[in-house]
Amino acid sequence: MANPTVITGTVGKDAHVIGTKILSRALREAGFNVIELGILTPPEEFIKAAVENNADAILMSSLYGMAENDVQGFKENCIKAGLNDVLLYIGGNLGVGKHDFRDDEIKFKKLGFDRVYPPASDVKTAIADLRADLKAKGKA
Amino acid sequence: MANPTVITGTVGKDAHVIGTKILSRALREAGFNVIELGILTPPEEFIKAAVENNADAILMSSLYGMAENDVQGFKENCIKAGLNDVLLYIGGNLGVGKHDFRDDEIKFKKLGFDRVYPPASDVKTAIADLRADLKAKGKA
Amino acid sequence: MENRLRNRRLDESEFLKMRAPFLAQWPTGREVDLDEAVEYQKNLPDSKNWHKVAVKLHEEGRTAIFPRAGTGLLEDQISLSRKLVESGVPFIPVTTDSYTRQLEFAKVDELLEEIRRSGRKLLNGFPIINYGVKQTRKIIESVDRGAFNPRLSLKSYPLATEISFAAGMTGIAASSFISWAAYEKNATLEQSMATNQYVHRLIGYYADRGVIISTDNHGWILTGMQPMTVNLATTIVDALMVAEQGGKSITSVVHLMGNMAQDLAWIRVAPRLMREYLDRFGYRDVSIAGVFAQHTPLFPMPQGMGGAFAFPNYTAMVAALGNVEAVSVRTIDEALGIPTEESHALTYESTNWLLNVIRAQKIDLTMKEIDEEAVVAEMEIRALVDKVLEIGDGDVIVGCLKAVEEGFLDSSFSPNKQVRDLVVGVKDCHGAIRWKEFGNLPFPEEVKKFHREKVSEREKAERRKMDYEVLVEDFWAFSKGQLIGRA
Amino acid sequence: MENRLRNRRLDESEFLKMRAPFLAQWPTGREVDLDEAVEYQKNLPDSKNWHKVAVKLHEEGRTAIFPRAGTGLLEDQISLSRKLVESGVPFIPVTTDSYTRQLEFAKVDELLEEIRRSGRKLLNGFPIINYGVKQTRKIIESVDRGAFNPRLSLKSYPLATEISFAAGMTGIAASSFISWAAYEKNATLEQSMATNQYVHRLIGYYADRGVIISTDNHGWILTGMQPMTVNLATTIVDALMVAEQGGKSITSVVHLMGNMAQDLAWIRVAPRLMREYLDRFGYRDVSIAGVFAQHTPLFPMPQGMGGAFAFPNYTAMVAALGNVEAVSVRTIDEALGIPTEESHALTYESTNWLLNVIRAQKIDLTMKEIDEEAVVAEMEIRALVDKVLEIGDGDVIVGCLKAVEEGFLDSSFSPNKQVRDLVVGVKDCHGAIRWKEFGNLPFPEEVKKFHREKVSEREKAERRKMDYEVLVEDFWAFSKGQLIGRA
Ligand code: B12
Ligand code: B12
Repeated sequence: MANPTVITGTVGKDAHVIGTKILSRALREAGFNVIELGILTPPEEFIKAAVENNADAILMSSLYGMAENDVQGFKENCIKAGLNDVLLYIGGNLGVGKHDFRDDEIKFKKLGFDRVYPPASDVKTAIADLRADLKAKGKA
Repeated sequence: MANPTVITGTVGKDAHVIGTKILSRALREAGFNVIELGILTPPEEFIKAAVENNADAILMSSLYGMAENDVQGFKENCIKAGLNDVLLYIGGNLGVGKHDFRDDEIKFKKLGFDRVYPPASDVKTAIADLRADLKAKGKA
Repeated sequence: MENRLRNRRLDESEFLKMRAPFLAQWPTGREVDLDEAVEYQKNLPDSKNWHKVAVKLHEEGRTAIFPRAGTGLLEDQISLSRKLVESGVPFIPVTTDSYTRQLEFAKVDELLEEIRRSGRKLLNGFPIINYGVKQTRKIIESVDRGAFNPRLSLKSYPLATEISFAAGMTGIAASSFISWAAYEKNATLEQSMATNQYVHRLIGYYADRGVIISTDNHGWILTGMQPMTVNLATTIVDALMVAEQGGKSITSVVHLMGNMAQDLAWIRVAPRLMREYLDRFGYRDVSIAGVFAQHTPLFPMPQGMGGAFAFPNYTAMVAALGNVEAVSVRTIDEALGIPTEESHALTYESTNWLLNVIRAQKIDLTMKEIDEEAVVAEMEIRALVDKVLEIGDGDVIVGCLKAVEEGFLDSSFSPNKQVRDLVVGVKDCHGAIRWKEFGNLPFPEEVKKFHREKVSEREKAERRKMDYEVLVEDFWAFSKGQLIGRA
Repeated sequence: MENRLRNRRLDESEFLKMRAPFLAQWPTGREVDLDEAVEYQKNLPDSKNWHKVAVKLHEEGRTAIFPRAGTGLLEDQISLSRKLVESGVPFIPVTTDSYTRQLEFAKVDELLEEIRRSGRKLLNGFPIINYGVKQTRKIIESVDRGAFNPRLSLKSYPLATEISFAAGMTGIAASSFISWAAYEKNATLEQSMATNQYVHRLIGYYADRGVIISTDNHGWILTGMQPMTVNLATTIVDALMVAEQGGKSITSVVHLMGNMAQDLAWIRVAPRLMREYLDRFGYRDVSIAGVFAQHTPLFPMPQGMGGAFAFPNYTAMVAALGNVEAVSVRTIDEALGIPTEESHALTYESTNWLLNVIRAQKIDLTMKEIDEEAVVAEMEIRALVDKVLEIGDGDVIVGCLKAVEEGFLDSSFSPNKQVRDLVVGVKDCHGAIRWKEFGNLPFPEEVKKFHREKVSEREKAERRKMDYEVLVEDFWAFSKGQLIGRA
C-alpha cells in the first residue's frame, strides 16, 4: 500500500507555526506523505488540498483560542467536497482562556472531528492513533 | 494614674522569642510597665507574675501551634488566683497547619481570652486595643 | 530589484496624503484628529508616557513588568488595566484580537454582539479599531498612571496606531520584522517595512510637535531557537528606520533564551551597539529609553503551579541581574490560555518581589562567560548589520530586503515563505544557544569555529548527534524543569 | 571555672556506661541494639546515606532540597516522606514535636490517642521516641531512597539519636549551639556541649565500625538579624567537637540573610575555613560532605501566593549560584502553619526547576562585592575562633564557655539567659547585614570601621538613625517584597 497522505496546517487567522512544523516533520519521518500548508490557512484550503492530493487525513492545528469559530461547518463542507472518508484531527489550544480540555473534546467531536488533542500533546501518540484509525479503515 | 503593668511571654513548650520580644519592647516604649517572662513559660508562671505584680493584662504569645492545649483551664486558674479583672490577650500562630484564623478566635475566646491576634499582626493595633480595653475598665 | 523602498524621511505633505485610505478602513478612523490628539497627549501626566516612565525607572535603578494582556470587551479591558496598575505594573499592553489583526471589523462587531449576548469568550484580544478613539480613551483615563502600548498585526498597524496614539497610548512595537517574521505567511518584508515607515512617520509627526512616543524594537522575532544576534541586528535596523522618520525614543528589547551568561551578554551588547549605529548615522538626539527583556516566546510552559511560578521568576531574576528597566514575563497560566486577571496579579506579585529584592542590591555581575558571550555576540551583530549596510549601499532598508533574499539574515522555523530557513540552533552543554547550521549568515570563521566547538562538546558529552530530535527536546526542556533537552 | 568540660575523646567504655540512663528514659530505649544497628546501617543503599548522597550531588554538580517536615502519626510521616521523595528530595527530615522535645512522653501517648480518636492535629512533629526503633524503621523502609535526619531538642538528643541511628537515619544536626541558642531559656551551653559530646561519640562509635553518619553543623542559630560570622565561627567549633569524638563527615551549613554578595561570600568562606581548622588540629580524615544553605529562619513570610513562591525561589536561586549541595527552603505555606504535603510538593517543584536550570549552567560568579564580603567575613570568623582557642588554651569547649560569658560570642534577640545580647545588626543600603553594635566581639578595628561606614551610609541615605524601629522594619522587609525595611 502507498504511504498515506495527510494535510497539515494552522487554521484560520492563527499564526502559531511551531506545533504544526514539528507535527509535519514527525509525520514525514514516520513515513507519511505530508502536504504542509503552514499558518493562516483558511478551512477551504484544507479541503482543496485534501481533494487535490486524495488525502487520508487532515491534521489541523489551532493555538490562538478561536478555532471553534474557524471550523464551523467544516465537516459538512468536507462531505460536500466528496471527502466522506477523510480523518479529521485537530489539536493545540482550542479555547480562549483557562478551560477544561474535556469540553473542547466534546465540542470539536460534535463539529465532526474524529480526534481532538490538548495543548502540548505528544505527537508520537497522535501518530499511533492515526495509524490505528487508518488501519481500522483498511488504509494502512 | 500609674503606668499599667502587663505580663508578656511565650506559653508552654514554645520557644519562639522574636514576637514576644518585639511586643515587649513596643509596650515599654508605649509607657507600659512590662514584666517579660520570655519563652517556655508555663501558664502558672504567667499567673504567678500577674499576682505578684498586680498586673492589668497578660499578653501571651504562641507560635508553635499547640497553644490550645497549653491554656486549657487558664482562665479558671486566673480566677482561682484572684485575677478576676486581668485582661487576657493571646497572639501568634495558634493552630497546627493551614487553618482559618476565625476559628482560632472563637476557640480562644471560649477559653476566656479577651482578644486573639492572628500571625504577624501589628503590635500598634494591639496596643491601641489594650489602651481602649483598659480605659473601658477605668484603668487608663 | 527596482524601485525599492528606501530609508528616507517621508515629506510631511506626502505622509498626510497617505493617511486617508487607512483612516477610511473603518468608520472610527474619522475620530482621529491629529491636532487634537497632540493636545490630548500633551496633557497626559508623565506617568502615562512610556519614555518618561522608562527613564524614571532607569534613574531609580528599578525593573518593572511589561505584561501581555488583552481582552474582548472595553469594560474587561478597563478592569484588567486597573488590576495591572494595582499590581505595580507601569506599562500596560492592549493586545488586539486576531480578527482585528486581519482587518475583519464586521466580523468583530458580530462577535462583540455575540459576546454581549452569550457571555462567551470569543475574542482573544481587544478590538481597538472597532472601539475607536473615544472609547479607547476610557481605558487610559480609567487609571491614574500607566503607559499604554497596543499589540498589533502588520495589516492593522496604520489605522490601529492612528487610533492608539490619538487615544493616548505612548509606546508601540513598531518593528518591520516582528509581524513579518512571526505572524505572517505571505506578506513580504517590503510591505512590512513600508507599513512601518508610515507608523514611524506618524511618531515623527507627534515628535515634531513635542510628543514623545517610544518604539519598543523587537526586531526579527524568532520562532525557532537560535542565537539572538539576527534578532538584535534587526533591532538596530528598526532603530535606524524609526530615527530616520523622526522618532526620538527607542526602547531596546532583548529576548532571552535561558542561559544567564548569554542572556546577560545580549542585554549588555544590544543597547551599546544600537547607540553606536544611531550615532554613526547622526541620530544623536534619539535616546534609548531603556532596555526591556523578555523570554523569547518560544517556550511552552509546565502546567504544574510550582513550575509555572518558577519560569517567570527565573525570567525576572535574569532581568534584574541584567539591570534592565522592564521585563515581560509569562504568567502562571501561560500554557493554559489567556491569563485571568488573578493570574496576572499573582504572577507580578511574585516577579516584583524578586525584581525589588534583587535590584535593591545594585548588583554588577562579572562572569568570564558573560564577557566571552558578549564578544561573540558583538562580532555577529556587527557582521550582520555591516553586511546589510554594505549590500544596501548604506541604506538599511535596501540592504535588509537583499539580505533576506540571500539568507544573510535568516531564521529557523519561520512561518513566512520569504525566509530561507537555512539556519539551525541547538543548546550547548551549559544551555547556551549555538548555531548548528549557519546557512548563509555572513559570520567570520572565528565565530563559526566557536559555535562548532560548543556543539561538538555537547555531542561528545551526550554521545549523540545534535539532530532534529534533540532540537525538539531542547525546545520542551523548560516545560520539564530543565535547561537542556534530555533524551 | 573548675572542672569544665573539655574537647577530649570519650573512652569507649566510659561512653557505653553513659548510655544506660538515656536509654531508660522511655521503654523504646530498650529496642536499641548497637551491634544490630550497625549491621542494619551497613545494609542501607547508598541513596539512604546522607554523606554519600551529598558527595554524589557534589560530583554531579547538583543542588537538592533539604526540607523541614514532620507530622504526628507514623502513617502520615510515611506518606509525607514518600511525597518528598517523589518530589525529588533526597534528604528527608523527621522533625519531632514539641512534647518529645521536652521528654513528655506520657503526654505524647495521650495526644496520639486523642489524634487517633478525633483526627485533630495536636502534634507539631513526629514523636520518634514514643514510636521507637522498629516503628521508625518503617519510615526509612517505606521509600527506596532518601537519607533521613531527625530534628530534635537538647533534652531529647541522646535517646532520640540512639533511636534514629538504630532506625537507619544517617544525618543529624548535632550542634551544641543550635538548641541552646534558639530553643532554650535556662539550659546552659555547658549542658548542651556535654549532651552533644555524647551524640558525637555515638556517631564516632558507628564510624569506628564503618558506618558514616554526617552532622549538619548549624552553629549558633541566630534569632536576631546580624552578620553570620558568629554563627559560622561556631560551626567550626561544632566541627572540631564532632571530629574529636570520631565523626568522619561534616555538612557545612550556611544560613543566608538575603544579600546575594554577602550570602555567596559566606557560602565560599565557611567550608574553606572549616577545612583549614580541621586540618590544623589534625583531623585530615574528616571530610566535609557538602555545603547546605538555608535562609536563616528569621524571616516571616508574605501570605500572598506570589510572594510565597518568590521567597523560596529566591533562596533557591542564591543557593544555586553558590553551587551548594543542598538548600532548605521555606514552603509556600510557611507563614500559615505546618505545610501540607501538597505545599511541600508545589514548593519543591518550583525550587527544583530553578536549581536544575541554574546548576546546568555551571556558573562561577565573580563580583567584587563577593570578594569584599569574603575578606570581612574571614577576618571576623578568624578573630572569633582564634579568640575562643586563645582563651580556651587550645580547647574549643573551654574557650566557648568563657567566650559566651564574656560576650566574645554573642547574638541579639536571644531567648537564652546566658547570652549577653549586647550586639545589634541592621541592613545597609544594599541590604547586606552589618553590625551596628559590636558588644564585646573581638574584631579588629578595620572590620569595625567597615561596618560603621556602611551603617552611616544608610543613615545618610535615609536621613534617619538606625534605631529599633528600623530593625523591626528590616525584619519584616521580605514579607513586604522588599530587601530593606522602609518606613
Ligand atoms: C510561541 C507563541 C507565540 C508566538 C508564535 C510564533 C509562531 N509564529 O509560531 C507569537 C509571539 C508570534 C505568538 C502570537 C500570538 N499568540 Co501565542 N503563544 C506562543 C506560546 C508561548 C507557545 C506556542 C508554541 O509554539 N508551543 C510549542 C509547540 C511545539 O506546541 P504546540 O503548538 O502546542 O504543538 C504541539 C502539540 O500541541 C501538538 N499539536 C499541535 N497541533 C496539533 C494538531 C494535531 C492534529 C495534533 C495531533 C497535535 C498537534 O504537537 C505539537 C508538538 O508537540 C503559547 C503559550 C504556551 N506556552 O503554550 C502562546 C499562546 C498559544 N498564544 C496565545 C495568543 C493569544 C497569541 C496572540 C493572539 C496574542 C499574543 N498573546 O501575542 C498572538 C496570535 C497571533 C496569531 N495571529 O495567531 C495564547 C492562546 C490563548 C488561548 N488559546 O486562550 C497562548 C496560549 C498564550 C497565552 N496564554 O495567552 N504566540
Ligand atoms: C523563626 C522561627 C523559628 C525559630 C525560632 C527562633 C526563636 N527562638 O524565636 C526556630 C528555628 C528556632 C523555630 C523553631 C520551631 N518552629 Co518555628 N518558625 C519561625 C518562623 C520562620 C518565624 C517566627 C517569627 O519569629 N516571626 C516573626 C515575629 C516578629 O512574628 P510573630 O511571632 O508572629 O509576632 C508578631 C505578631 O504575631 C505579634 N504577636 C505575637 N505574639 C503576640 C501576642 C499578643 C498578645 C499580641 C497582641 C501580638 C502578638 O507581634 C509580633 C510582632 O509583630 C515561623 C514561620 C513564619 N514565617 O511565621 C516558624 C513557625 C512559627 N515555627 C513552627 C514550628 C512548627 C517550629 C518547630 C516546632 C519545628 C520547626 N519547624 O523547626 C520549632 C519549635 C521549637 C519550640 N520549642 O517552639 C511553625 C508553627 C506551625 C504551626 N503553628 O502550625 C511555623 C509557622 C513554621 C511552619 N510553617 O512550620 N522556629
